[in-house]
Amino acid sequence: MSFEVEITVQPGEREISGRISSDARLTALVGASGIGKTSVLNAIAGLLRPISGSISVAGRVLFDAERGIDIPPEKRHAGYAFQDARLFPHRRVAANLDYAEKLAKGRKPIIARAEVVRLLDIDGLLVRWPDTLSGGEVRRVAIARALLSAPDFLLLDEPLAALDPERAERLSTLIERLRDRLEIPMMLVSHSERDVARLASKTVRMG
Amino acid sequence: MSFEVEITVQPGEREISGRISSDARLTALVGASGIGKTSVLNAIAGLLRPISGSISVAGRVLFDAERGIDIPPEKRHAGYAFQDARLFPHRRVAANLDYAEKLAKGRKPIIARAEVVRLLDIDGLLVRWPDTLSGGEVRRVAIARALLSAPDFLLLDEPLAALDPERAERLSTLIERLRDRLEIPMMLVSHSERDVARLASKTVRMG
Amino acid sequence: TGPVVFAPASMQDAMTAIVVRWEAQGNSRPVLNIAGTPALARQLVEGAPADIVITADAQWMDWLEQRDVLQAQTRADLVSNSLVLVASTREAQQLTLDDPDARIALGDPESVPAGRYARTVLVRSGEWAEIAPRIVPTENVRAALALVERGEVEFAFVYGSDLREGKTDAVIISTWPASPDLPITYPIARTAISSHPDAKRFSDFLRSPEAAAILVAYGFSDPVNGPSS
Amino acid sequence: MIVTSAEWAIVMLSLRVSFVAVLVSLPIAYALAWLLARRRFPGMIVLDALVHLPLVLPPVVTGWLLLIAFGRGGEIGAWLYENFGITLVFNWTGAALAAAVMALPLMVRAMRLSIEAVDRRLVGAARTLGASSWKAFLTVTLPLSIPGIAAGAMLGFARSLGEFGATITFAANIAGETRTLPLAIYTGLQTPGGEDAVTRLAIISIILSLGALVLSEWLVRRAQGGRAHVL
Amino acid sequence: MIVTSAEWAIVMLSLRVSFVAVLVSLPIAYALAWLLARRRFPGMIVLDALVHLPLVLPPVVTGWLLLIAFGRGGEIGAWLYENFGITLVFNWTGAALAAAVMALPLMVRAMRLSIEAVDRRLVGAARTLGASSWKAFLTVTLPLSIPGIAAGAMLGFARSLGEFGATITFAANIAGETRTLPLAIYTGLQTPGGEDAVTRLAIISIILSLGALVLSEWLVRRAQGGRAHVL
Ligand SMILES: Nc1ncnc2c1ncn2[C@@H]1O[C@H](COP(=O)(O)OP(=O)(O)OP(=O)(O)O)[C@@H](O)[C@H]1O
Ligand SMILES: Nc1ncnc2c1ncn2[C@@H]1O[C@H](COP(=O)(O)OP(=O)(O)OP(=O)(O)O)[C@@H](O)[C@H]1O
Ligand code: MOO
Ligand SMILES: [Mg+2]
Ligand SMILES: [Mg+2]
Repeated sequence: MSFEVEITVQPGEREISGRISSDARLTALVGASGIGKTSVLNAIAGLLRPISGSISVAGRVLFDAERGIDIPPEKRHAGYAFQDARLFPHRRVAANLDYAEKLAKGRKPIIARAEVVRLLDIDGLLVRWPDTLSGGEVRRVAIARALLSAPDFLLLDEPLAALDPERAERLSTLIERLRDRLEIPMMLVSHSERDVARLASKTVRMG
Repeated sequence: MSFEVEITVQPGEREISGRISSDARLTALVGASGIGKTSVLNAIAGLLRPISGSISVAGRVLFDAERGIDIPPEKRHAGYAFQDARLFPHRRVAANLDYAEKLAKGRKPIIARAEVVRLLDIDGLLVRWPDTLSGGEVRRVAIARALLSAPDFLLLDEPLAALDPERAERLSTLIERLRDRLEIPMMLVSHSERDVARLASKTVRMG
Repeated sequence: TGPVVFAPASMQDAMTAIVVRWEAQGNSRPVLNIAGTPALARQLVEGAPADIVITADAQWMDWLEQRDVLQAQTRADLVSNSLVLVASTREAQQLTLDDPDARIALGDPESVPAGRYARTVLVRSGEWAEIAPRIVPTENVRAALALVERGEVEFAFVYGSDLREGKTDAVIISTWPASPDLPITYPIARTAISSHPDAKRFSDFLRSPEAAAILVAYGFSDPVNGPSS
Repeated sequence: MIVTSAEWAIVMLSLRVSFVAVLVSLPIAYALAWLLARRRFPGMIVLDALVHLPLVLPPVVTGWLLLIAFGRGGEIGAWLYENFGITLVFNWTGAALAAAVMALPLMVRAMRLSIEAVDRRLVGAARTLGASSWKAFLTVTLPLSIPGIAAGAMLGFARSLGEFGATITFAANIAGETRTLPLAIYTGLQTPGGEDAVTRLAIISIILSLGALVLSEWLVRRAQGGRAHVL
Repeated sequence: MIVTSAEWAIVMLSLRVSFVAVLVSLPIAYALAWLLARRRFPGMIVLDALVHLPLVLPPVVTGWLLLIAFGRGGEIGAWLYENFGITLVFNWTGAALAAAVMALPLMVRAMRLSIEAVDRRLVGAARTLGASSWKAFLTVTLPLSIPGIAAGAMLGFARSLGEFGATITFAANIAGETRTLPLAIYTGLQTPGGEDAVTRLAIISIILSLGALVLSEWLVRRAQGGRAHVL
């Protein structure tokens, strides 16, 4: 199984329950804004502790409330492209990528740095500070950083949302290639039915 | 003329020139990520001073380098829905909306608060603090705030990007209605060809 | 280095001159610790490694004696000082102490010896009750002098040794030399923990005529003029 | 511990002095902090150094400089006296002035740090919504720098409560007028056998500072409301 | 102005004392700031109050308390002496200790403010990238709180340079050993005709503080590199 998730999370006052059982290589998570998609990704990445339930990815148990298992985020090896990017403001773009690469040292990379830089077209941005980037540039760098962390699985929160059609197409192709070439489970949050239809072999609808 | 813009801006090291001449009610601004769309909106709103050129909207000169005209942002009466939302973190959602309404007092509103709240479906969010909102929720509140500022013109930077199809549809309908009912010029940045085709009567391509 | 000597701030210059003379005679230079007497006394009680201590009044030396930090039979009066009433040059010569507008600066009578002596003098002359509300108590004598020099107050009580250079702007109104009922003395003693071989020799030197001459030059008077101990 | 009425009077005086000192210097400190955080102007570094001066000089010297400026013989002091009949030396307003001057650098630094942390894009957003730059300052920069204002006020208040050297030099040690807690404690330390009084007054100081601390933490938390922090 | 060699020695001593004081207290202050900013634990408010204590007590009292604790007759002092032969009173390390204690509250406050301003979501991002919580602290929280560290170090250094009351009480006033600038100024003030020396030393103090200020501003700007601020 790629993703085996059955959790209740409570990011605010409201409890949100999510159930995902998928052995697709790429699972799409869809649902209305505010329904809890990002919260589920946060729980899988280990940033939000569910109040109950269990999470396993690619057969590895990451969280189990009953058995008292809660792998810390840094040991989960998620490649998480955040909806809100979360670039490190005190590091230039290149250093943001270095950060992921250095911590991934000794683990198997899923893609070469040169290739990420070329496909996401961020070559010209490497010397820049994050707070000088445009909306779409920020997202592309965030995705690059996630891909360079040698992840065991990928969590992509609306990766295509801020991109122009040409770049979105390129990223879609890249995602397809990763999906077909690698054995790592991927979860994609998207509002675009077209993208979901193209990329995902299984769709989970929340709410 | 709705928008009569011919400027050179320099947000960073690179100079960016933009030329928009449109008397459409809704003008779409499209172009690759990082090409300068947000910079142009910032210049029109008065947040980024062009190094040369002139800007007029609905016949009113907002900026003219040669004639030394530079209307301050608060006198331009733009309704600007930022790409990065920019909600006030120290005010609850309702207070963010109040902020716009209070400063707009005495000016002609383009839409009633109740209607905005209903159409953008943010009723349940009014008591919340901005940093507890989901990605799409933040965007919806930012759009609501812009609409409630009784603007003379609207600048919408990718308003539909983070929304689920149902909400995106509702917002598109609202934009159409405003476009057809009101005399205020609107400029829309979007990467979605479908949205542009549906909403804009004129498309300006940058780059 | 030589013995460690704790000396009150008002003796700073005189002590430095004596130390220089002593060193010139082929001795190693004593270490001076200069502060207000209360700070010196409290440091000593907390185990400060001093050999010789001089205080600006007898009370603090009594206090030290009670705490057994002094070597028996080593206490003596080193010098005495005089109390001086000065006036600011500007207006004050027409004023008198009992003028309702006159302000009088003096070291805080509760904590500064000079202030206590001034109070003694004023109580004796029967003026204290009337003057008390117009008193400006300062942290030390020098501050009182500074106030009168700047004309912030009309009068101040200071030590004779504070005026020795004569280049002050203040005008001397009257002087009270040390006397049995005005014991403005600076006692000296060796400490119980003193182990420096030069400690006794240096404290003897401090009480020699040679050192006395220096002390007089800095405005102090010979203790024989004051109360004998 | 029973507080005697004399001690109580000292406490009230200290509180009044510190309170007035903070109240008066707060807006000045904030204005300076804002200037230093948001503007680039010639002489900026000089202003910055001037603000820090009371921190780096021994307090006694600061008191002495205050005396030269605000004493009856000083420029400002003489002017104040002639035009308004105000005298600052030797009364509690002088003690408050000394405390305010000593507290100023601490307040400015804390506030400046907070102002610099305010996202300027929010100011831009306020402007497009119709706020003048002054109004945007009042509704965005000011409330978002509340943590710095609170920290600055707290530091300033604590520093004022503890101010000794400048006060005794500039305002003297007059019971009931300028003898604040530190001066009373000092008086005790200077007196043989004054240790008991010192201990009592020191305990009162500690309790007061603890109270001020709890109060300021509570105020900040209230001002920030339920705003959550998310990981 | 020509600085005499005696004055020069005083300056060097002051710089050494202040430098060591800041260097030693910086990590302690930062750890305290982090605890107070990021953790909620019982006794937190007590710790907070304790840290602020040197600010609110008259410096002389702080010096006295140090003397009681670190003097040879004091618990810690006796222990240090017996086991390591270390004496803190009456030498420059004691002056540094006094300065460090007095500077601590200022450093903690400034750093705490900066730590609280660090966006915790960035810590979360570092964690998913493989950073342990310690590593995330080192690579995210620590560098992003540099403005507070710099402000704290600057405040602490300035405060150390100006420290008088605690130093003269705890470390005494011994030329060449503990007579820092403020103590030398005090000694000058106590001496008839010492005003010239006081003025010279005060000017030196001012120049030093200005230097420290310029240096710290420059360091911060360098650490933040060319990071732009956008409206
Ligand atoms: N810290 C918080 N406090 C209160 N409510 C929160 C908090 N964080 C998230 N929520 C709420 O939890 C719900 C789920 O949020 P989440 O971010 O998971 O939504 P989402 O499905 O990703 O939405 P979107 O498509 O808009 O990004 C939302 O209603 C959100 O407002
Ligand atoms: N402060 C800055 N310093 C340097 N470069 C900047 C700065 N702000 C913007 N830029 C650059 O200016 C260019 C235009 O940015 P802008 O935000 O206008 O792009 P955009 O067309 O809106 O892109 P997107 O679709 O990704 O939002 C980008 O290359 C961006 O990196
Ligand atoms: O010499 Mo003293 O102890 O400052 O009065
Ligand atoms: Mg989301
Ligand atoms: Mg943009």
